[in-house]
Amino acid sequence: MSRARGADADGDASDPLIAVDDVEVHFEKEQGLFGLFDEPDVVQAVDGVSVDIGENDVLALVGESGCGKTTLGKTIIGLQEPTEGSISYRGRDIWETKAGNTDLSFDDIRSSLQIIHQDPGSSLNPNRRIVETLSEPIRLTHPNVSAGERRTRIYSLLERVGMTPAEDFASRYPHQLSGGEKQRVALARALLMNPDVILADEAISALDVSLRVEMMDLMLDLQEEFNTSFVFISHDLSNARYFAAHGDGRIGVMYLGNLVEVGPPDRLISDPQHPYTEVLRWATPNLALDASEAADPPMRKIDIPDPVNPPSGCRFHTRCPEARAVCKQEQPALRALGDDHRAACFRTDSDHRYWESDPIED
Amino acid sequence: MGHYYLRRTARAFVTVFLVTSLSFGLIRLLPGGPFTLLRANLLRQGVPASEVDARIASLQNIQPDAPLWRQYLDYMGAAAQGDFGTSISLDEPVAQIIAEAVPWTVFIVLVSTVLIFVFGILLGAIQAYWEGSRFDQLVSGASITLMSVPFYVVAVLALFVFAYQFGWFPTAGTVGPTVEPGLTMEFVTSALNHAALPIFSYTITGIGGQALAMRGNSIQVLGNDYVEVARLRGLSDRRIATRYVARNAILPLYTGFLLLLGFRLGGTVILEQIFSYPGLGYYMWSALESNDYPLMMGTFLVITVALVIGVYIADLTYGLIDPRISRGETDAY
Amino acid sequence: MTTTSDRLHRAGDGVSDPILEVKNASVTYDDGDTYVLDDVTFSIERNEILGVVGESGSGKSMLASALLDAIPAPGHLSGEVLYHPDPDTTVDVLEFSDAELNEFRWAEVSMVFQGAMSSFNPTMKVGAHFEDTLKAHDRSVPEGLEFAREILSDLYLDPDRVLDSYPHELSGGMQQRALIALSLLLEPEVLVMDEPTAALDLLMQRSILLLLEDIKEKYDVTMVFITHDLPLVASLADRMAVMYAFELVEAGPRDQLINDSSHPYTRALLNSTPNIDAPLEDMRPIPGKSPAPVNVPAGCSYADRCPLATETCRESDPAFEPVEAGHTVACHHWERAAEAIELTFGEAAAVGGDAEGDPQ
Amino acid sequence: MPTEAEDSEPVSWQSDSGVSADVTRGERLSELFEERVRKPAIVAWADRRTRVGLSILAVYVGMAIVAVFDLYRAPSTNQAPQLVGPFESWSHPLGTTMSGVDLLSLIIHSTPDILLMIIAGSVWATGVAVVVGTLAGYKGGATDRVLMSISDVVMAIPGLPLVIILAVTFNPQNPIVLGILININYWAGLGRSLRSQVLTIREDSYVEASRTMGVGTPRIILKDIVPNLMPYVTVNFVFAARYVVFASIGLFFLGVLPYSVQNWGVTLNYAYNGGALFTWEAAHWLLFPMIAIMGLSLALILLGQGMDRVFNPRVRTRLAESSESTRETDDATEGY
Amino acid sequence: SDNAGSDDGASGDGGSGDDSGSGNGSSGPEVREATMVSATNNGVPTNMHLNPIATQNYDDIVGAHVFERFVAYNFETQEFEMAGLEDWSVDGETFTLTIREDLNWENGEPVTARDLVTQFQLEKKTAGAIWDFAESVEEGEDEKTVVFELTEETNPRLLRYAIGSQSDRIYAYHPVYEEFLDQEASAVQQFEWEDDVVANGSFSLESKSEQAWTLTRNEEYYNADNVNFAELQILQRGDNTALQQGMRGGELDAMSSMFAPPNIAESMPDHVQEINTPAKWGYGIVFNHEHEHFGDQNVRQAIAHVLNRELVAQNAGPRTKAVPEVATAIAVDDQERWLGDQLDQYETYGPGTAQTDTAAELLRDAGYSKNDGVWEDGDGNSISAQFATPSGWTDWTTATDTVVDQLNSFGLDLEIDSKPIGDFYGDYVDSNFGMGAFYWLPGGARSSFPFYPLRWEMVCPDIDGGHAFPTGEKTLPAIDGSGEMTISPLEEIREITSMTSDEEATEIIRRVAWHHNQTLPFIPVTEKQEQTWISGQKFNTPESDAQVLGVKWASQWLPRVGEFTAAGN
Ligand SMILES: Nc1ncnc2c1ncn2[C@@H]1O[C@H](COP(=O)(O)OP(=O)(O)OP(=O)(O)O)[C@@H](O)[C@H]1O
Ligand SMILES: Nc1ncnc2c1ncn2[C@@H]1O[C@H](COP(=O)(O)OP(=O)(O)OP(=O)(O)O)[C@@H](O)[C@H]1O
Ligand SMILES: [Mg+2]
Ligand SMILES: [Mg+2]
Repeated sequence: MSRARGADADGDASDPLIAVDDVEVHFEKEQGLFGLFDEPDVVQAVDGVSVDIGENDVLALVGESGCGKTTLGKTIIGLQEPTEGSISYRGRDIWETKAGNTDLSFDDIRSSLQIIHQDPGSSLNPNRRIVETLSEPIRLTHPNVSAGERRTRIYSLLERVGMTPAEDFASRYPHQLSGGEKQRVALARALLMNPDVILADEAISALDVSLRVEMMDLMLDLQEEFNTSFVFISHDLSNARYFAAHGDGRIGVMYLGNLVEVGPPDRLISDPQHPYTEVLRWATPNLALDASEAADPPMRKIDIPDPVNPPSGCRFHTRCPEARAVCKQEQPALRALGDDHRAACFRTDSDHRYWESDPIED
Repeated sequence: MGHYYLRRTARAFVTVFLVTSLSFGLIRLLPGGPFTLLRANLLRQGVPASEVDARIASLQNIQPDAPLWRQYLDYMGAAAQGDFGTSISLDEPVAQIIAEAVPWTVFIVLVSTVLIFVFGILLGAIQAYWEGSRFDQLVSGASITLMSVPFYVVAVLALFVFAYQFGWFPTAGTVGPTVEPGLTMEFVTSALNHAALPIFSYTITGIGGQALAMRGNSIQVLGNDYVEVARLRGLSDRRIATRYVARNAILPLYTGFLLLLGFRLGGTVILEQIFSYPGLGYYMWSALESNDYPLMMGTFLVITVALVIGVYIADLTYGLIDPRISRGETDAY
Repeated sequence: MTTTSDRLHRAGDGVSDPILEVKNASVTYDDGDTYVLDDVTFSIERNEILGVVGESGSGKSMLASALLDAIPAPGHLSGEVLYHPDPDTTVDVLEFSDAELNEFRWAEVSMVFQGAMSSFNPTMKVGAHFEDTLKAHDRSVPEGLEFAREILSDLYLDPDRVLDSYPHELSGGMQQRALIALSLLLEPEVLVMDEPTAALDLLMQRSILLLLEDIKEKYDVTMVFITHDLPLVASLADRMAVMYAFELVEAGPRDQLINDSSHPYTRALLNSTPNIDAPLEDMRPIPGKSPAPVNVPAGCSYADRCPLATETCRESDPAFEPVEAGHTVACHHWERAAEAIELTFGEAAAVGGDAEGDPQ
Repeated sequence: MPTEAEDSEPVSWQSDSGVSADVTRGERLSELFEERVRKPAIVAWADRRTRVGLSILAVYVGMAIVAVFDLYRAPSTNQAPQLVGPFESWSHPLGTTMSGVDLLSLIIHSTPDILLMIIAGSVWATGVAVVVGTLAGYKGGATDRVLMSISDVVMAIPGLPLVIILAVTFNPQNPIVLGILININYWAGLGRSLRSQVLTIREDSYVEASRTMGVGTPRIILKDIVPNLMPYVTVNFVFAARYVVFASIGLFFLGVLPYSVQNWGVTLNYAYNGGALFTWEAAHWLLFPMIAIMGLSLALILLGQGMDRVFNPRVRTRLAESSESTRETDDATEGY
Repeated sequence: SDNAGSDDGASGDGGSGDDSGSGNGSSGPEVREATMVSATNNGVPTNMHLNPIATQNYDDIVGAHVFERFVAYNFETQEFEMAGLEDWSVDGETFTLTIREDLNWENGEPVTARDLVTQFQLEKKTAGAIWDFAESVEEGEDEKTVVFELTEETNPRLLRYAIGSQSDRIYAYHPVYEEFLDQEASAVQQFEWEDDVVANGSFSLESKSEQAWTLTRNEEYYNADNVNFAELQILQRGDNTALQQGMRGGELDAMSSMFAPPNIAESMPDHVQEINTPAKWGYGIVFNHEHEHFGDQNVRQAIAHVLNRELVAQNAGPRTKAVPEVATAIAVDDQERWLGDQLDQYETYGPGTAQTDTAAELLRDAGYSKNDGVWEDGDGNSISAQFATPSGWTDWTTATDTVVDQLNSFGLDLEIDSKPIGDFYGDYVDSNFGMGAFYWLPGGARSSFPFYPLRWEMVCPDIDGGHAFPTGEKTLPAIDGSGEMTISPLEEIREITSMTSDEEATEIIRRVAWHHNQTLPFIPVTEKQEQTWISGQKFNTPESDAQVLGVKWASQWLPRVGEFTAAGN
């Protein structure tokens, strides 16, 4: 499996499939009752994130609710315009292209980047039969295909995602499908666009535990078959691990808009470098009973701070058990730790003045 | 995006401004211009045609020959000061006529709307509580039937039966002829007595719709977890019914309340005519009959402003009533 | 079917001092045509944490509601729910009058619902919910609120802020904890929690789980924790029960149930659960679908999906059989289950130094 | 592991099952009929309210047809003796008015114009509302602000008085114009609530998915948004129609609206002034137009209550395919 | 309880039994505590006033009780009866009025020549009718005589009708009106006399509210002895139906003018008496004489032939609508008197038949032909128009329906256009119409003198001549059918003003009437009988054939002549 990253890139393929460069997404909030003359509240949903995605790559994003996973994911596939920084698709800036400033047509990019949503209930139009929903991408990508041909393709793909008899399923309405089946249809719809990247935003979280593995396996199979990359969002580290490991990709850990650690799943889980990754690891239930025997949480506070006024310095310092005075002032950058593993914590740098700093007392 | 309340206030003003401009425009569109009837009246009284124009000018202080923009500015300026000109047919300041008429209309509209609300909600809530019961079916049937009766039909019939046949209620007017205005028992009873039938006509035809809406809302709320939880917490049925179900079922109706208010304000044109009840609608109608355009536009404007104010107040208060609606979120009305 | 309970002897389920006992509880809809809880019998030990797992729609919420005799209309609950306020007293919850039931609920057994977001009246401040509850049970409001503050603080919440907020002003995790505080307000003996953390992200779930453990110690309460997330309860529960298709299929001490489960379904479930330490290759889904309430097949309801299923399974309903002390299972072939379905996370468990190890 | 991508089409389009997916034109048409006509009809008919409502409405449509094709004599003065009572004579079943007009013919020949008027009025109101609501809701930004400001203003103008002034100003005689006039500002409130619904639907994942696929805005609005508004729109279509009935007849009754042809409101006015209210021998003159009005409005209300189900695919499939064995997933079992 | 009648719908029940104690202020009959209740639909009383010379909002029904009239015309006897005047005489170029000796204002001051001179001088500014003939007015030799200098010797009929036709009132209390003498006309026309109204009629103004006028018996009135009840209340009612219901239900004791179709009239209780007097006014059809089709005399005649006017009358109220025998501008009762033996020479146009054949022939002669059931002119334009009718006048709408039905079934293409009164007048004034409903007689006592209606139909001041009737010289067939005659109708009719004898005038009237009969400026359809109502429930009323009922309006006239008195217990 080729990963269009770094050294093994050749000639014209030197550009990664998607390059996220120092991206920042800030949302302005509606003003409050007496806030007329104040600065508007700004939600810093994503802040200073850089990451590349190659061909046939997998990036699994994990993190707490509200930490900006969805926002980053949507930014990656060009659904959300970054307030700062740039996103390029094969070397062309997506938003410049959209504005018509590059040689590429935006339609090509558009169809190359697709999404599967978390909520199977709302991801399909309740008023359209499955076959109608699935006709749409074919109509868009292959306008000349006849109706009969369209159906053939749809049926075969439905069978491919495990929905047999295809004809029966195709003629149903979404409410006649189970959650897992809806998710399969959503996947089929994305695949019909023949995309380069699919954003799977918590695509399995709403499914029953016993169905999750099945769905992930299906996505992974199709990743190989269709040659697509996945940005896989999950708040569950074990799912992320499963998906990233099988897809030979990376896990990215997000905290309050920052990417705090990226790396191959096994490394990241067996040897987490960021204290927050450890927290996530702690929080992930484990059937190995001793490991799961409730230990004290490796953090000082339960609640996540408000993304409107994120803490200064390292954003995790308010909860970090290892935090020291310097963490309040300085924001650590992602540091390469070899082998694609990067983390944003002073503790990875044995020379940092962190080690001289005083621990924080609450 | 600015302050919600300020924005809302600005919107109310802009609305009034635009409607005023619209009314100015409409006057100019009136067939034959605004002076036709007056001219005809004077002629019928034998005033020589040569004198009629001068007479109109002296009667009404209107300069029909000024350029349009000038007329517009004058009109808007005067309207801003509450001066809607002089009624042609009644030869009195429109503002004065309206000032006397407004309280009555507001009284009828408010009281009937509140009654509709209260009774509709009660009925609907009981129906929802006993969903599917004989009572529920009966009231639903009655509601639908009542909804299909126009209020003016009820008004005509009520006037005939209760006022003329039985003589229980007066047949016209706002208070008895000999009653002095003031906060006396006599005045209040007389006013209520006179308003009873108009209010009745509005109320009886409005309750049905409200009850159905309330019923639907309540059934929906009853299905919510928090009601079940409240029951598990051992709260009394009464507490649950009022604080947990009714309140949450009523809130969405609040916006409907505004629409009701609007429809009802407009409907007074018909209602007050039937009951010879000299409120805004009555004067609007009589102005219409006599092409009295200052009075017509004056009443039109005031009805509009009354509605704008009602909606405005409701918008501002909705946030207080429903904690979920923080500023800016209201799509009230 | 009724025979099952007879064969289940008190000693078999390892409960010596039950606080609640459920006997032959069934819940039916459509005038008895649709079973959504099918003849369930089990007991809850005083002061334990019982974890109940099962996939979505398996009847977990029905079971929870049954404990409070609060099956949503038009459902009908039959059987017995026995409550033992102390080891020598027994009352049947289903025989309660309305007034008794009102007093029993929340004061003796309280419940945390699936989805805290919808358990609070959106137009009432959180504090008012506490006051309402206190008044409804004729408790002193100031004292009650004082107690509420204490619980809230124990749950890492700022009591003043929470009590003075409308539900929508709190984050999901905060609402959930406030709801737990509300459920503890009257110092109940038993706390039934139906997926109390399902809508939260893992970090919060885990944090709350930890808090619950402390709470249980501090307030001396018996807990029934219902979830579809097996690993989650595993870390908390003393004993666990597994539900499948409206029936209880296996119950036992937590360690036994995880490491030595005897029902094929439990084993498959364990294997299908993504687990952070398990080898990736061996995670596999359970094929097939669980039956809908209308057509529960005769015989073992898991037979259609079970690799061990035989004719017997399809024809007769398996009875509960004791595996070990306190560990019972409803399967005709439980003895073969262990070898037929290998537990895949075992390696890691072994690495973790589990003394009992894998039976194979 | 990577599959060699022989061409840009990595999907094998060959159906494994060999199911023939060919569809002929005829099949598509019959499918369309099935979807758009037969099933909605079945659903509509399954509801008692709709059934009754439709039946009553059918009577009115029947009357309109009779009038349009002149199957029953046209009303004219002195076509019969004056004030014949109802059910007294077979040639004038509902009796006659004081000028000897056959009441039945009056009522029948008033129907086409009234139906035209209410259709025009409600098509106008809902049509404008849908366009405004979806545009504002979907486009957002300046479009939204402009459209919503306009509808705020329009909504603040009380309907009847405005209608009266416009009617006096423009003196419309055409029933279509009149219908539109009466609902001249009805669209505003409806448009606003449609907008907020569109705002919610717009956030639904399937709309985002369509956008991600690059489906054009018009198509998204047409296929993804409008169909989901339909239940609400139909209900309001019917309410708008009812409003036209109430308002127009009230205004005709009062004599505010200019008229050139017969109308129940005008008949009501004549009857009222002709003393039908308090003389028994003329009571039928007042009664039958009233019944006509209330019947029509009852039909509309019943339809409004029953119609939203027609557009609900859940109900539609349940009722229309109750024989077919489809696996129905209940809400409760869908995830958690 | 209060004795305000309108409040509880039954008047005077509180005090009607109290027949002693009151009236102690002056001698005379015992005055009962009774209240006579009547009503108007002129407008809300608080908006109305009692200055009869004002342009607007004078409530004439109330004024009629408060101010004494000069004279009263009795339609039964066709004579004037003296009221506020004792005598009126014409002598060459002077016209002398003598005020009743005992006519006083309510404060006891006598009504003097000075008051009347003030009144007439103010009316000069507003072009009062008498000033068509008079040059100046002065006080006569004593304080009770008023003398007009005329511009020329004038037909005495015209003079009498000028002040007696519309029941004109004596109202100008000098101290109040004096100030307007040297002001513009508009000053007095805008004056709203609401406070301290000084009455000289049978009742004084007590108060008014939004709902009603309250009048009390004027003790200073010379005929006060005839009035034995203390109060008169005039309620305000919105529409005709309300009035009918009030009369029917016993709320009202009298209504001076109230239209009620036969079924309603019949449904009135027995004690309610309907009094009919000719209105000299009624439903007609007016044409725009500049219209391409209706300007054509043949078309108008054809229309007149087609109409079955008796059917119209029958639909609109058979008992109160009379159909003129001959279609010309002379009221029904007066035609025989003025046209005499020539009456049957005039064209009747078939009042009770639809003479479609004649009509068709007329149209063909004028170049029209019938195509697809519709008459078209040579250019293929059908005879089509909107038929204007005022939306509020209910008997008129019925008439219009009938007329339009008849004409359409003959083959015209008319559409009813019902409009609020204001627009209705407006369109006529602006000549913005083809044909429509309009009254064909000006109304009032004077209409019985054909000079008035004949002239009125040609100039039609009410619509500012908007019907554009050409009044120049015309050639017509002679009346007796032998040859032709030329006539300038307007000029000829004007000559009547200076003719002192009816004989001379009759000649002209017949010629002009013939002109109208042929050219049809209007088509007279029906003439209305006024309906006045009195109730004997609480009052003593005259026999239904009493001559006194011939004075309009009985409800106002009867109390002052003692024919409407509160009954005993
Ligand atoms: N359109 C928006 N306008 C304003 N704020 C937004 C918007 N979208 C997201 N946010 C805010 O940005 C932050 C990050 O949101 P995001 O949806 O990316 O989080 P997430 O990691 O996907 O969370 P979850 O796990 O709950 O889906 C949140 O605080 C959210 O409230
Ligand atoms: N009112 C009802 N009428 C009929 N069946 C019902 C009703 N409520 C629930 N059920 C059915 O009862 C069964 C058990 O429901 P229950 O809510 O106990 O499941 P659960 O295990 O809690 O699932 P989840 O994990 O989704 O909460 C389901 O199949 C559901 O469809
Ligand atoms: Mg998200
Ligand atoms: Mg549940």
